[in-house]
Amino acid sequence: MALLSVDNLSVSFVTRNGTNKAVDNVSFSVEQRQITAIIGESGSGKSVSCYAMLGLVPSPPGRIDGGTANFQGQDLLALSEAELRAIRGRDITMIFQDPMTCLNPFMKIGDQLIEPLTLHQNLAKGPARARAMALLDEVGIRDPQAAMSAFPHEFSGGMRQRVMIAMALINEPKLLIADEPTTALDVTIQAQILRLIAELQTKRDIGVLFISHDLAVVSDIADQIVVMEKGKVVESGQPKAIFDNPQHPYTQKLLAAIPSGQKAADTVAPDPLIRIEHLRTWFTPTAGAEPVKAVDDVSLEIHRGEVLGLVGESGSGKSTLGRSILRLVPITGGQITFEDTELSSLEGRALKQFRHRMQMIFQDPYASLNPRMTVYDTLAEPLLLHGLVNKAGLDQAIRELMDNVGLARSFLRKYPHEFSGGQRQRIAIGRALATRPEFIVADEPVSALDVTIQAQILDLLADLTKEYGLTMLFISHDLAVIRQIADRIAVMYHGKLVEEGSTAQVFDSPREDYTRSLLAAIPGANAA
Amino acid sequence: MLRFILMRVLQALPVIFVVITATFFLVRSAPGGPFDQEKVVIPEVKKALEAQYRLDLPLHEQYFAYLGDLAQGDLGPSFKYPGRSVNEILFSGLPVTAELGLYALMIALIIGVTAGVVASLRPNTAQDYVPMSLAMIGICMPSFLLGPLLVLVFGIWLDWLPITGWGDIPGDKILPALTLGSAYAAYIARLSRAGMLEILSQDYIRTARAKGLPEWRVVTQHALRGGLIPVIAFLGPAFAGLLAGSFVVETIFQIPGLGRFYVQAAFNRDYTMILGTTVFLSSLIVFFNLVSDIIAAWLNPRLRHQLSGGGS
Amino acid sequence: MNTATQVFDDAEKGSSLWHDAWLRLRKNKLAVFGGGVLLFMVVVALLTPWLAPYSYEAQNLDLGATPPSAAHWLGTDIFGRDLLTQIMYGGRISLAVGFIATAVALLIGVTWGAIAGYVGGRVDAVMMRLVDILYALPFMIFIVLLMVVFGRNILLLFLAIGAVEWLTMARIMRSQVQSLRQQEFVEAAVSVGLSPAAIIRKHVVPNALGPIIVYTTLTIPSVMLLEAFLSFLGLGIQPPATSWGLLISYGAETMEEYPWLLIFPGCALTLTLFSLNFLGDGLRDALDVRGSKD
Amino acid sequence: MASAALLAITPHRIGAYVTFWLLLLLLAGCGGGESNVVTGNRDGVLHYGNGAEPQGLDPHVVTGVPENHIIRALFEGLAVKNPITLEPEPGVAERWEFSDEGRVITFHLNPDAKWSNGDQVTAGDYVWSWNRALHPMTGNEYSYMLFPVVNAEAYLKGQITDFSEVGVKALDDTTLEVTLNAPTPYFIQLMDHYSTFAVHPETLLQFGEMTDRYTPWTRVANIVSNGAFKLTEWSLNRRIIVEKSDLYWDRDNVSLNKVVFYPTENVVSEERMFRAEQLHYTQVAPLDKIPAYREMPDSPYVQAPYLGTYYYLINTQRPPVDDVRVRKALSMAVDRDKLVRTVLQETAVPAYSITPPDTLGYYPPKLFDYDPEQARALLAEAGYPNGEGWPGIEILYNTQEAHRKIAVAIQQMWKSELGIDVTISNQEWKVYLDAVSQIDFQVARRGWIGDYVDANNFLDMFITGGGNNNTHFADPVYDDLILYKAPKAATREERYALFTEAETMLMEQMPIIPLYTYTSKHLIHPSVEGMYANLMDSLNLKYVKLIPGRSLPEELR
Repeated sequence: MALLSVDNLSVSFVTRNGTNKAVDNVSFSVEQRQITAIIGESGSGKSVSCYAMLGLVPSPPGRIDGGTANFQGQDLLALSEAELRAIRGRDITMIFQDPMTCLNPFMKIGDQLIEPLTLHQNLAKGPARARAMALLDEVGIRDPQAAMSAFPHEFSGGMRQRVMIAMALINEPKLLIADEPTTALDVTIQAQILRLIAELQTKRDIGVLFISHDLAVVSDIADQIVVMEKGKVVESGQPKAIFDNPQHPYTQKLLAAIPSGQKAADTVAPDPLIRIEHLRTWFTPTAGAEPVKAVDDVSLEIHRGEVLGLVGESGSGKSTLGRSILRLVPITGGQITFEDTELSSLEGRALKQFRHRMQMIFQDPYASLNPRMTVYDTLAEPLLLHGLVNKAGLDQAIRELMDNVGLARSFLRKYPHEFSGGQRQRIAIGRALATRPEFIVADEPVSALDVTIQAQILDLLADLTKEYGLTMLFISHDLAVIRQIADRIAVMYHGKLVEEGSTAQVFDSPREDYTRSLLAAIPGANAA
Repeated sequence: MLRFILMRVLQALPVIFVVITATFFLVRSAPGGPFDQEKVVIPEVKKALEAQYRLDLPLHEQYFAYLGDLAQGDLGPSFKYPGRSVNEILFSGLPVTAELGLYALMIALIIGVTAGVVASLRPNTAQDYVPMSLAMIGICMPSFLLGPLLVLVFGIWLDWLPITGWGDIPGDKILPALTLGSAYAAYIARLSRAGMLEILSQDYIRTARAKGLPEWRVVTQHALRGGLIPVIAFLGPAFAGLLAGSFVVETIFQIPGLGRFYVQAAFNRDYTMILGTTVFLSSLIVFFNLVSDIIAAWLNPRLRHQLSGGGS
Repeated sequence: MNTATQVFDDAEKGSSLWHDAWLRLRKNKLAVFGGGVLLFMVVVALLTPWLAPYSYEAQNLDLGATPPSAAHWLGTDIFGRDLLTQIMYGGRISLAVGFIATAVALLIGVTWGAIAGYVGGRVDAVMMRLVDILYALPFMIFIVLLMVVFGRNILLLFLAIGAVEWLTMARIMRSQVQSLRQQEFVEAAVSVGLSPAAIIRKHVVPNALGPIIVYTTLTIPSVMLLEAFLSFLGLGIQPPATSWGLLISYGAETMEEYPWLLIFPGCALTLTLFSLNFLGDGLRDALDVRGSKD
Repeated sequence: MASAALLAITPHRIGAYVTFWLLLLLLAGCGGGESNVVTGNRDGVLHYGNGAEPQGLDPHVVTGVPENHIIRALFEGLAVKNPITLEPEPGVAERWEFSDEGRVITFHLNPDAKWSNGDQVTAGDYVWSWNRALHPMTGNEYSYMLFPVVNAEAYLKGQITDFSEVGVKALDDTTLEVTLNAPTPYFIQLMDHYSTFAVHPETLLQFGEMTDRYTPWTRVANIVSNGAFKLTEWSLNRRIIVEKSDLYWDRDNVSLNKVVFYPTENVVSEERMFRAEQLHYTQVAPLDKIPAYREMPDSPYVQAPYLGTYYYLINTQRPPVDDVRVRKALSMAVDRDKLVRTVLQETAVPAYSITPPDTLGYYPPKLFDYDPEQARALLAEAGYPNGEGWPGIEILYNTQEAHRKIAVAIQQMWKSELGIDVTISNQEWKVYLDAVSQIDFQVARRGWIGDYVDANNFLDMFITGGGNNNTHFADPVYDDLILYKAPKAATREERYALFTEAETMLMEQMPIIPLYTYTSKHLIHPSVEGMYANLMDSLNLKYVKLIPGRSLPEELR
C-alpha cells in the first residue's frame, strides 16, 4: 500500500475576479521508501496540491473542492485542524524552497530545531537538544554545539537548508515533502543537498515527495515522476521512461529545455572592447571595520562581439565585478578601459553620456522593474533620456523593441506585476537594449526563471547578441547555462579570478580544482 | 557595543549644542521678560532683579557664562521659583513624569499590541476594523478631551477611581497613565498591525505552521518578535515625546511632574528653566533613540553585530 | 503621451499611473464614500455663507446655551449663537488649515526625506541632524517668536504647522527611500543614466507613497487640533471666527453642562477623520498597482 | 483552514489576555477608602485648593495670590484684618498708637510673639526685615507697600543708602516707631501684607546675605516663621502642608491641626476634586457650573464682592480712540447688565468706575449708563455716523477663556449697537504684557485687584506716567488731586470727595472702560466654619474650624 495516495484532488482560489482552479483532479502517490517527484512550472499547481493536503493553503481565498489524500489509512482532507496539526511536523514534514526566508531570523537555530520535538513528543529540553545536535551532525553541520546557539543569518544558504532538513527529520517522519529545496542554491551546494536527501531517505526509510521545476535536478534521485501542467497531471512514470520516451508534448518541452550543448566556437579575432586592470572593489560595512574584498585585483579583457561567461558561487564577487564595470558601485582601485576611454575617472555628464553604451540586465525581474511604471514608460524612459528618438518616433521605437524581445504590443500599458517572470525579463532586456548599447552585463538573467522559460530567454539573448552585435558579460552560477551561451569563460572564487579560457577549454580540461568541482556538480548527468 | 554608544553620543553632542544655542537666543528674542507682571515693577527693582540674575550683562557674555555653568552641570537658578535651582526642579519632577511615562507606555503597549495583533490576524474583517477604528480615534483624541472624559466616567459617575493625585490614593495613577498612553496605544496598534501583517506573510511562519504548532504559538513565538520591531523603534521617540507631552495630563490630574514646568517656563519666560528643560529633553530624546536602537538591534539578530562595532 | 494613442489601437490603450489609480479608487466603495463625504464637506464649506441658517457672529446673549431644537438643530452656544452655523464656518477654517498645512508639510517633508535618504552619507547626516535639532527646540517659544516677528496671519499658521509636521514626514520618507534605494529598479535607472533628481521623482517617490498617504490621513485631523492650540497662543484665528478644534476645546470645558457643544463638533472631526482614512487607505491601495498580493 | 484555526483559538486566548489586564487595572483601583474630607474633619486637617504652586515662601521675594495664602498661614504681620469687617486687629503688635497727626505710629509688640525656633519677635527684626524689603538689591516687587514710610522710596531707588534715614526705628525690643510722609489711613492695613512681614534675620544670614533672593532658607528644614502654622512638607507641585504651631501666641484660638495646600491649576479638576470630597475649599468655581451649584439647597457655592475691577484700557493717542467722544460711545454701547447676567452668570457686578463700590465706605459716582442712543450720537459727532468711515478697532486680550468670552460679547455689542467693525486679538501672556506696557494697542483688557482697601490704590494708577497707567492719560489736575490734595485731606469725607472728583475726571476722559467688579467665588464644604466672605477675599486660617459629620448636598453625590 502506498504511503500517501492522493486521488482526484481539486483546489481552487476564489478571488474578486472569479474562481481560479489551481489543482484540477490531480492524483499521485508516494510509496514507502521512495521518492516521488512532481515536476512543473510555477503556477502548475504542484505546490498547492501538497500544501492543501496539510491544510496550509490559506482559506479564503483557497478552497478544497474535492478528492482524498490517504495517508496511513487516514484521509488528510477530512481531518480537523487539530488532528491535522498532530500529523504536521510529526508524520509529515516539509522543507521549502528558500532557506534564507524559511528559518525564523529571530530565533536561535537550536530553539527552532527542538520545537517539533517538544511539541509532538513532549520531550524535555535537554534530551531534545542532544537529539538535535546529533541530527545536525548527521546533516553535515560541522560544529553542532555552536550551531545550536547561532542565528540563521550566520549561516549560508546551503547550511540553512541542511538545518531545515534536520528540522524536518527530527521527529522521524514517514513522509517528507521537499518543495524546490535546491532551486535557490548554488550549483555545488545543490548537488550536496540532493545527495544528502537521497542518503537520508534510504537510511531512514522515509517516503519523499519532491517538488521541482527542473527535470535535471530530479533525474538522479526520483523513483517516480509526476509531470503537472496548469493544475493537471499530464504524465507520470519511472524516470527512465519519462526521459527516454516522453509521451506528452509538455514533458518533451521540459526535457528540451534542460540546458545542454555548447556554443559553437566563433573564430573572431580577439579585439578587446573592455580592458580591466587590477580592479579592486572593497566595501567597508561600518567605519573602521575590516573591508570586505568583493573584487580583489582582477584583470580581464572582454572582446568585442563575444559573450564572456563569468562563473562563481554567490559571494564570489562576480556581480560586484559586473557592477564595477558599469560604475554602479564605487571602485577602490585599478582601471577599466572601454575602447579608449578610462571609465573609472568619468563623472557627471560624461558618465551619463557613456551610460547608454553599457547596460545591465538584472537577476530578479520582479525587483528590477519599477512596479509603478507601465511597460511603455519603462521603455520610453531611456529612449527619451538619451534623445535617441523624438516624440514622434517614440511609439515606433517602442514597438520595435517589443517585437524584438518577443512581447505582444497589447502589453504596453500594463504594469510589471501583471506579467510572468519570463515576460518581465523580456521587458528588462528591452529596456537594456533601448539605448542601443554596445556592451551588456547580464547578471544571472535566468536564475530566477523556470527551466522552460530559461531556455527561451537564453535563446532570445543569443539571438539579440547577434542581431545587435552586442558584447556581453554573462554572469551565472549555472555552468550548464554558461556553456550554452558563452564563448569564453572566466571563473571567480573569493573575489579573485581563478581561471579564464574558451568554453571548450574550461569544460574539457579545467586547470583549477575549483573549476573541476563546479563541473562535477552539474545536475542531471544522466539526462544530458 | 561601547564603541557604538560612544559614536552615537559623539554624533548627538553637536545637535544638543546647537539646540542650546538656538534656544538661548530664541528665548531671549521673545517679547516679555521673566519679571514682567500685570502690576508693573518699579524700574529700580527690575534693575536689581536683572542684576541678580546676570541679565544686565551683554547677551554674548550671558551666553558664555551659561555655557560655563552648564559644563559644570549647573543649569542655573529658576527665575520663576526663587530659591530653587533648575536642577532641583528637574530632579523633583523627573521621577514622577518618568513613572507616568513608563506606565503610559506600558498601557500603550498592552492595549496597542493586543489590538494590533488581534486586527492583523483577520485583516479586513470586523476583528480588524473595530480595533483599528478605535485606534484612529485614539490618535486624534486630544488628551485635554480624553482626560476629563475619563475622569467624568470613571471618577465621578462610576466612582471607581481617584481623579487626581499621584501616589496618594491607591489607583490614582491609572487614569493619568491611560490618558497619556491612549494616543500612543493607537499608534502602536497601527504599527504592530502592519508589522504583524508583514511577518505573518513570511515564509518562516509557514515553516512554523508546517511543524504543527498551534496558531497561538505561531503568533506568540514566531511572529510577535519580528512583528514588534517597528514598535520598538517607535518606543524611543515615543517615550521622549511622552515626557515632553505630559503637560496636559499633569495639569488635569494635578501630578507634580516635569511637564508642567516645561510648558509654564515658556509662558513665564523663565529663561534658565526653558533652557534647562530643553537641554534635558533633547538629551533624553537622544538617549531614548539610542536605547530603542540598541534594543531593536539586539532584538534583530541580523543587526546585533552593529553593536559590537565590527562587520559580521 | 497623447501621441501614443494614435499609433496603438484601442486594445493597447492604457493609462497613466494616476488614471489607473483613479479607476481602482472608483471601485472601492469605502474610499468613494470617504471621498464623497469630504467632497460634500468642502462644498458645504465653500457655500457656507449662503447655506448657513444664521449669521455666525450674531449673538443672543439672553438665549444662552440651549440644546438642539427646531430653531437650532444642533443647539446654541453660551452666546446664543447657532452651533450648526458655527460648525459650518469652523469647517471652512479647519478644512483649509488641515489640507493646506498638511500639504506644506508633505511637500517639505517628502522632498527633504527623499533627498536625505537617497543621497545618504554626510548630506543625510547633516539633514537629519537638522531635523533632530528642530524636534528638540521648544515649540511654544518658536511659535511666539513667529507671531512676533511676522505678525498674525493665517499664512503663518500654515507655516507654523507645516514647520512641525514636516519633521516626521521627512523621517518616514527617508526610511522608505533608504530601503527603496537598494532596489534593483533604482539601480537600473542609474544604469540607464537618469539623474538623481529624476530618479527620486520618477522612481523613488511614487513607490514610497503608501506609508506617506497613511501618515497624511492621520496628520490632517491632528493638524486641525493643533490649530486650536496655536489659536490659543494667539497665532491662529481670532474670535469670532472659529474652527472645529476651537469648538471642541471650548466644548471640552463644558462637557457636563452643555454636552452638545462637544459632541457635534467632535462628530464633524471624527467624520472627517474616518472619511480621510477610508480615502487614504483606498488611495494607497489604488496606487499600489500590484493590487492584492498573490 | 489555517485561518479557521485562528478563529478557533486565537481570539479566545487573546480575549482572556485582555480580560486579565483589564481586571488588573480595575483591581488596582479599588479600595479607595475614605475621602480627604472625612478623614480631614476627624483629624482637623483642612484640604485647601490653592490655585497654583507658589513661587516661593520668602515674603520679600514673591508676589501673587497662592503665595499669599501660605505665607499668611506661616507668618503674621504687626496687625491682622478682622475676617469680617477687615478692620485692623492686633497681630504681632498687641497695640499701636498714632502721634504727630497720624504721621508717627508706635507699635507695641506682643512679648509672647515667638519665632518657631523659640526666639522672641523683636522690633529689631522688623527694622532688619524692612531694610531687606526696601533694599534695592533684594528686588522686592512689592516694596512700594512701604513707600508711605519716610525715605523708603528714596532708599529703594538708591537716592540714599543709609537705612537709618528711613522712618523706622526700634525703640526697644517690643517698641517699633514708624514715621510716615503723610498721614496714611490705610497704612495699618498694609501690616497684614506679606511684603511688610518680618523674617528671622539669623536664619536668613545662615544661608546667605540679607539681600539674596534665592537661598534655601524657606525649605522645610530651615524655615523659621512666626505665624499660627509652621511648614512641615513642601513637595513641588504636589502639596504643601503646614501644621499648627505650638509657639504661636494665640495658639489656643487655633482650631486646625493641619492645612494641606494643593496647587490646583486646572479649575475643572479642582471642582471635581471638591465633588469627590478631596478638597474642603476651592480657589475658584468654574463659571459654567455655578448656576447648577446656586440652585442647590445649602449650596456650597459662596460668592462675595471682591476688591477688583475688570476694565478695558484705551490708548488715548491712537485713532479712532484718541477722540474722547469715541471712547464714551464705546463705553455707553456696552450693556454691562446683560454681560453680567449672561456671559458672567451673575458672578460679577456691573462697573461704571474704576474703584469698586463700598471701598471702605467710599462709593464712586455713576456718571453714565448703557445708552446706545447717545453712544450713536457721540459716534456721529466724532465723524462716524452709523459707523461710516470707521477705520476699525482691535481689542487685545491675553489668552484665557474668561477674557475671550467678554471680548466676543463686547465685540458683538459694539458691532450691533454702533455698526462699527471690531476685531479681537488674543496674545500669549508675556506678549500681551509687552504690548500693554508699550501701550501698543487700541483697546486692551485689564484687571486690577486692590492691594489694600482704599480708593487711592485704584485711582493713583492713572497719574501721569504711572507704571500701570498704560493709556497715555495725563492730566496735571488729576495728578494734583491724587498726589497732593487727597493725602492732605483732613477728614475721610473730604478725602472721599476728592476721590469722587478724580473719579469724575477719569470718566469724563474715559481712558478706560470699566466693565465689572469682581467677585470671589469659592466652593466650601459644609463642614467648614469660620471662612468669612470679605472684600479682600482674605482668609485667616486661624479662625477656621471643621465640623465632622456634614456632607455635600445630595445633588453632588
